[in-house]
Amino acid sequence: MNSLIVTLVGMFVVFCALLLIILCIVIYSRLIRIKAQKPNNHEYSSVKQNNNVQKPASENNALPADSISPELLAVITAAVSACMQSTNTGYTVRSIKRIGHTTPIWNVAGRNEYILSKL
Amino acid sequence: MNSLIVTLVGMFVVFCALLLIILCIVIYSRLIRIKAQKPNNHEYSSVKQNNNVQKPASENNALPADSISPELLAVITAAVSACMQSTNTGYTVRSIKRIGHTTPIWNVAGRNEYILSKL
Amino acid sequence: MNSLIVTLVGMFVVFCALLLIILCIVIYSRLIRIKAQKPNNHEYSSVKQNNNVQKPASENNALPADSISPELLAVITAAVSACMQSTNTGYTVRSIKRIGHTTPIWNVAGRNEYILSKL
Amino acid sequence: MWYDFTNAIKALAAESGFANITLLHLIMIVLALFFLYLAIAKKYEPLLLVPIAFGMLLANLPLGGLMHPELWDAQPLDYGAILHNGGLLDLLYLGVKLGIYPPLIFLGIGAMTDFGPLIANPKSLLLGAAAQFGIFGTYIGAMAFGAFTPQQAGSIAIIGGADGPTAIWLTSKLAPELLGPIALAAYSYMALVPVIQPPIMKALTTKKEREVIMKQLRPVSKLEKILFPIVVCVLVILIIPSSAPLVGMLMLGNLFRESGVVERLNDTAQNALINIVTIFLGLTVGSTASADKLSQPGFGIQALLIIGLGLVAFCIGTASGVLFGKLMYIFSGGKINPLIGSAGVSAVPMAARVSQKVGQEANPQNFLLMHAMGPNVAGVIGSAVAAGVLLSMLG
Amino acid sequence: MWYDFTNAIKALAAESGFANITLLHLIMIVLALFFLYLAIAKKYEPLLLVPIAFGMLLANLPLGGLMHPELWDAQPLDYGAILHNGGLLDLLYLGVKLGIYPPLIFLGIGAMTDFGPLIANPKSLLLGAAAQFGIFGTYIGAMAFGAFTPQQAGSIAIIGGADGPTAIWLTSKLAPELLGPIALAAYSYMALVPVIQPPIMKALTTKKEREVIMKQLRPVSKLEKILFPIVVCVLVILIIPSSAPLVGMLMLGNLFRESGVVERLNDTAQNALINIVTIFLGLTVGSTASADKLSQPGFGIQALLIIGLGLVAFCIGTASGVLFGKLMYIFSGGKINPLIGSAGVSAVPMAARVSQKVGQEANPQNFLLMHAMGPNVAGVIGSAVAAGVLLSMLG
Amino acid sequence: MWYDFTNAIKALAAESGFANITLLHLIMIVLALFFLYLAIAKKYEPLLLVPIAFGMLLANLPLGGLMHPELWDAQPLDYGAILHNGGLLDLLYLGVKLGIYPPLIFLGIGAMTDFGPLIANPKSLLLGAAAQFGIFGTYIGAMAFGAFTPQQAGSIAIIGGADGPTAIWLTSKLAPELLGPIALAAYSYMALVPVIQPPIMKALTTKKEREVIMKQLRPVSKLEKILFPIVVCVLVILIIPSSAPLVGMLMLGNLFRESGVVERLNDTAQNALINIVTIFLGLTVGSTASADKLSQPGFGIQALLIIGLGLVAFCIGTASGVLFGKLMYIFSGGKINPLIGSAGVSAVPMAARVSQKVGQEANPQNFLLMHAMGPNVAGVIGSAVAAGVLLSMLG
Ligand code: NA
Ligand code: NA
Ligand code: NA
Repeated sequence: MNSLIVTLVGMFVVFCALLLIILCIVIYSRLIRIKAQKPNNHEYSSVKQNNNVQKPASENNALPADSISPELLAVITAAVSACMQSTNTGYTVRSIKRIGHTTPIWNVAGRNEYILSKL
Repeated sequence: MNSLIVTLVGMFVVFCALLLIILCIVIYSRLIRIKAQKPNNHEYSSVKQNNNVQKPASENNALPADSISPELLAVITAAVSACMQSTNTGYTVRSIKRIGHTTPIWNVAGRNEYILSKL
Repeated sequence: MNSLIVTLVGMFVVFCALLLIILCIVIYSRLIRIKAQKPNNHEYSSVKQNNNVQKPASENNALPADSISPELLAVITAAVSACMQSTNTGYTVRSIKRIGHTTPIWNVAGRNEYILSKL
Repeated sequence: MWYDFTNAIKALAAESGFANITLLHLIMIVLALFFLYLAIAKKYEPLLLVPIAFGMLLANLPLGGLMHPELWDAQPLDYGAILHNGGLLDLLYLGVKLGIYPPLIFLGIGAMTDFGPLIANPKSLLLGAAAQFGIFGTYIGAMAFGAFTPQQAGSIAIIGGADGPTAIWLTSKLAPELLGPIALAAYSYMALVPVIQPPIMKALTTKKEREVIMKQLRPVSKLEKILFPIVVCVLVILIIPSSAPLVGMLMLGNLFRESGVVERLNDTAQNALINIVTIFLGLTVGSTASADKLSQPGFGIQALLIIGLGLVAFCIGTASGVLFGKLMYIFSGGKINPLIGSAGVSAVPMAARVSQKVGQEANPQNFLLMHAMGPNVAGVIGSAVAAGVLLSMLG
Repeated sequence: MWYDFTNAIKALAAESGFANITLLHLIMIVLALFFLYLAIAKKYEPLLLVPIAFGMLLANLPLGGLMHPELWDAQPLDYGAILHNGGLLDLLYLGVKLGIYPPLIFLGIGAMTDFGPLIANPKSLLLGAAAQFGIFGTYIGAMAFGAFTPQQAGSIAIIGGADGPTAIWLTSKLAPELLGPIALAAYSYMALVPVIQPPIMKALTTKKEREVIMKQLRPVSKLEKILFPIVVCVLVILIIPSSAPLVGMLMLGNLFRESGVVERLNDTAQNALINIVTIFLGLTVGSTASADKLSQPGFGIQALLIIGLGLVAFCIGTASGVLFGKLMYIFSGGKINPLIGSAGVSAVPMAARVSQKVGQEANPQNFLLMHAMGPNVAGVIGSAVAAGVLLSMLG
Repeated sequence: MWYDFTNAIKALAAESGFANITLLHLIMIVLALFFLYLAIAKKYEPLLLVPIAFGMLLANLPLGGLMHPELWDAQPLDYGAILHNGGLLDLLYLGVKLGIYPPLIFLGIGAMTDFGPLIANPKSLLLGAAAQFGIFGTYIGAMAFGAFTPQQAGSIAIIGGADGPTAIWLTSKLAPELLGPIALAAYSYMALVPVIQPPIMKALTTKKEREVIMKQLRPVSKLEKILFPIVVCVLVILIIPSSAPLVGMLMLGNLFRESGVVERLNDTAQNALINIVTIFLGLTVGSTASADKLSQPGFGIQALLIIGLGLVAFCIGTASGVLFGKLMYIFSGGKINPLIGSAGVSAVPMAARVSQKVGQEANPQNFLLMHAMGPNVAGVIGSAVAAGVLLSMLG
């Protein structure tokens, strides 16, 4: 096959493929955002709200039941500042969120059992 | 083979196998516990004693030579409470035990050497 | 082959091989140290200086811009003393050095981006 | 030149997935997306269902060439052809076909499992045995339909063991053509344990029985825990040698855990190794569920029957566990709460939590979790034995 | 006995490397040491270049028997002979030859990649497409020399994709005889992105264009991030089925990351698994660059041409990205900074950082990193698609 | 129906292990349990001995079908048959037979080893060479019995290298039929180093010699540490090409460690990868010690001889290391403590600790650990070279 043809076809296909992806992203993003604005949709809007409105943790003066203790905060801050290779003059930890458990579920179960067995 | 036969044989074998396991567990558990009560047996009784009599660490006011420093305790407590996904209102760390070294032996050796080389 | 011959040849080859290694190490080590003493060579001499002159961290009273905060030091000390299976009576942390980033570069990039997106 | 260009585009278009997709492909893709939804949004056993559903998706995008089902239909298998013509998933599927992945997953599970509650209360093992009636009872049902060979019926019945790797291992030996639907059914129902079990448990027990508070378990010494995997491994393999790959690896993993001298191996067995194998196993098992299968006469009906029979198996298993629990309640003079019987189906630790939850509903002072963990881990051993028996009799 | 001793020593000496080393071996060893120097002292993509250069070193120490190139020249491959006579690196090379390693590396890359900036600004994908002109433009150039088959030309051109695993994957399928030099060139130039790109970027843009400050990207919801890998996987594989191994695994890795329900698998995919595969891939790819190759007539010239054409490919890719960025600058009414176009060549995240740096030179207030990450990750998808197209047309 | 039931039970019973177990099986099972006891209760090299002993246990439970020794006796090996009929451990054993596992373990060991003390005091290498006389001296002894082929004698002698993976690698090439007992002896004696060495060390040295305090080692620069693996790799492989798999991987691992630019690979090489390989290697090496072996005429005697000769090899190695240390003590004018010579047998870091301990007994101010680490890691290189020489001369 002529090498010019390969080039033209190649670029054509690459552009087509990525244009199609753009189209899909634009459509589904719009749908999700429309859905998220309707008040009767809860499941995913909450997720999005969470991403948009995110307040700095420091504003929460009253610690809720499941929140993070100041001691833990100090440890995390130290660890983060170590990772960032600088002292903590540049930035402070403004928001800490628990993420889902990443430990294998059986380990957690085992750990809980162990604690329960010691109570 | 008749499917009913398969079922009967299957359940029969499963029950036999697990009954045999029960028998063995009961026997060896009893042997171990009898042995552990004799005072002249030291090797394993200490293990068992350790499991049964386990005093809360907080009772030890005088820290023995190889014990855990309060700072370390604070870090561990924070880490545990993070793992348990709740503040430390629910429970406190009542017993901390060192477990055996889990690091590869050569790493430990290397680490020690490094420290020695700095003395 | 006569088993005595195997033994003689074997020991001869092992000694030859390791002697050759000794020779090479001695030569290149000498070259490196000569090079390192010439003032016009910077690239590796700095590495070596770093290894030779290494002052205890505790002597640095004024923390430089990229240094380690005392809180972090406390956490590291606790962790080290836990690893060494003894209280920190035996030795103190005399020198802490940041080592190069070990995290995958994309993760670091992602982390930085995340922080930037929150500024 | 314009002519050449359009020709080249046409050739590519003719080879594209859009030109070759069929209705069956679309159905399978939608099914794969549905399972992805269950795994991600509903958190149905996501560790296995995400890779399985994604493998199913990849296998049903036409001409991707990742999986070639025709290579695996040859009798005997032509490993040379697989190496020469196989796609990525064909090659990874070798680990399923050669029976390597499920035992390695059992190694990791063994390293994660604490058999302490079982050792403290060995009678739990009887509940783990009773619940396996879900397997053998369903075998009768599956054979009654006349739509399955005994090998296929055995593979379907093992869904009732509520143990994914066991189901995959046995099916890959007895009826590999059903691997996709059986794995999907097994993991889906395992995720549905909190929905399926409580009504059965409540229907079969009285409130008085559910309120029984069991006395605390005795502490188990380290030596007992170390001996357990060795004793079980020797006994079970002597009784049912064909269960050796599963039981042997499960107990090796547990010995890594309890011996306390190989922490490095214990850590790798329950992390890097099991995770790598889980990715490969899930992807390739999912990719066996391709549209070509659905186009085979009768396969659709078989798949529907598998879904139905899998549910039946779970229900029978739960019921027989609870009923045996009632028996033990009677014989123990009311000291054993029959609710812990349902945990005998495996599905660790979900089934034990269901026992705990139903027990606490009846009596808020009730704390059955630890007592239910005994039958729960016994169920893992029980279904591995059952799989060995089925392989011996039908294989 | 002295006679026997000297004879035995002589026999060993005759089999030693010193007695069998040739000038070509020495040249290759020096080259390997040079690449080790680049990798360690200059930090040129060390994760791949250290194993590649060490593999090259090992393959050129005579009679080591780690790699037997003659085993891999057979048509068709004789897997039995490889198992019987292969050395360590021959056996590990099976993972390259069978196309297993690059997709697994893509699995890890997917798990490490945040497509958020791309979803927030989907137009970036156009820049990721435009930069692939580096690949196809170079294909014309490589063919023009007359020294390469179309398959070899395609493999050389893919260097312009600035994506190591894609280059290795395509080359192992189209022109495995060039795997060594192409991999070395690809990773070397990827490391040189901060040197190669800025002059081209500055030459093609005005200061006014470089000063453009782009408005902040919108936040992207979790659901959008979860849907992205699924949508891209389905679309791209439907369009170019031959890209399935790369795109499928890339998107599975990203789904592990974004779904949030399989953190274990995500962790293993981006750590243990990708690292193990990287070691094996690097070592074996490096070991294909052995002295036997260099002794084949014309191979030396081919290798030099690959070095030259690889550079050309990078330059064309950068230029076409920037020029397409200028087009978008005009059409958007000056809202898009054309500097982000150069990031479309992939080389994540280096190319995006170059955009950031050049942008900040022109305007210290300018912060392009996040905007450049969009085209940057789009470039990964773009070059995977381009590799699929080349495989379809030339394979 | 009762008739069918009893018949089925009888058939299963006839296929059970209880019906097929022999006295030899029982002996081997008891031996396996004994090694498990040593590994767990006595902490004898548990990382390898736990998997080895468990593999031995699994291989001796009759009809488990995990390992089929008859598949591995074929000359040449029939890989097709292994894939079609092999059990789990047969398939994992491929990694031993193909020589993949030991080099990967050496990769991890290289990543864990600090050659600094050796670079600071290169003369240590002579001690690492002298201690290899344990290998070659034992070779004469093994041949003298007339019970072994030269290949078997070489495999037994390598036990004196006090290096498990090297012993397994060489034995799998020269005399795979002895793999089980040799691996068990090697790891058992490695664990017994603190018992075997001190009496020999004290017998061969005067108190004055043991009291020698050596001067502190000079600091070693990063560049010297980076160059070391490259130089050793090139030199050793040029001298003894057959040592390439072991020495090449050992030095690659060390380069990962010292280069400082591939921390990810370094971490995986010394954790996930070496642990996975250790599990597979141990299990399968152990499973070669099956009852079928013991029933072969003469195997029992061979096994007993291996135990005896292995001990002899360790003693000779220790003694020759100490004696060479005495030589260096004299030539250095009393600056070198001969106790560090015994560390030349490898068994890192145990042998170095024994030197330290015996030295401190003689003089509480004495601190030999760092000085003994030099000969200790030199012993690893020395025994890899010795294995290469044996393979070249006997293979
Ligand atoms: Na079960
Ligand atoms: Na690209
Ligand atoms: Na040695």
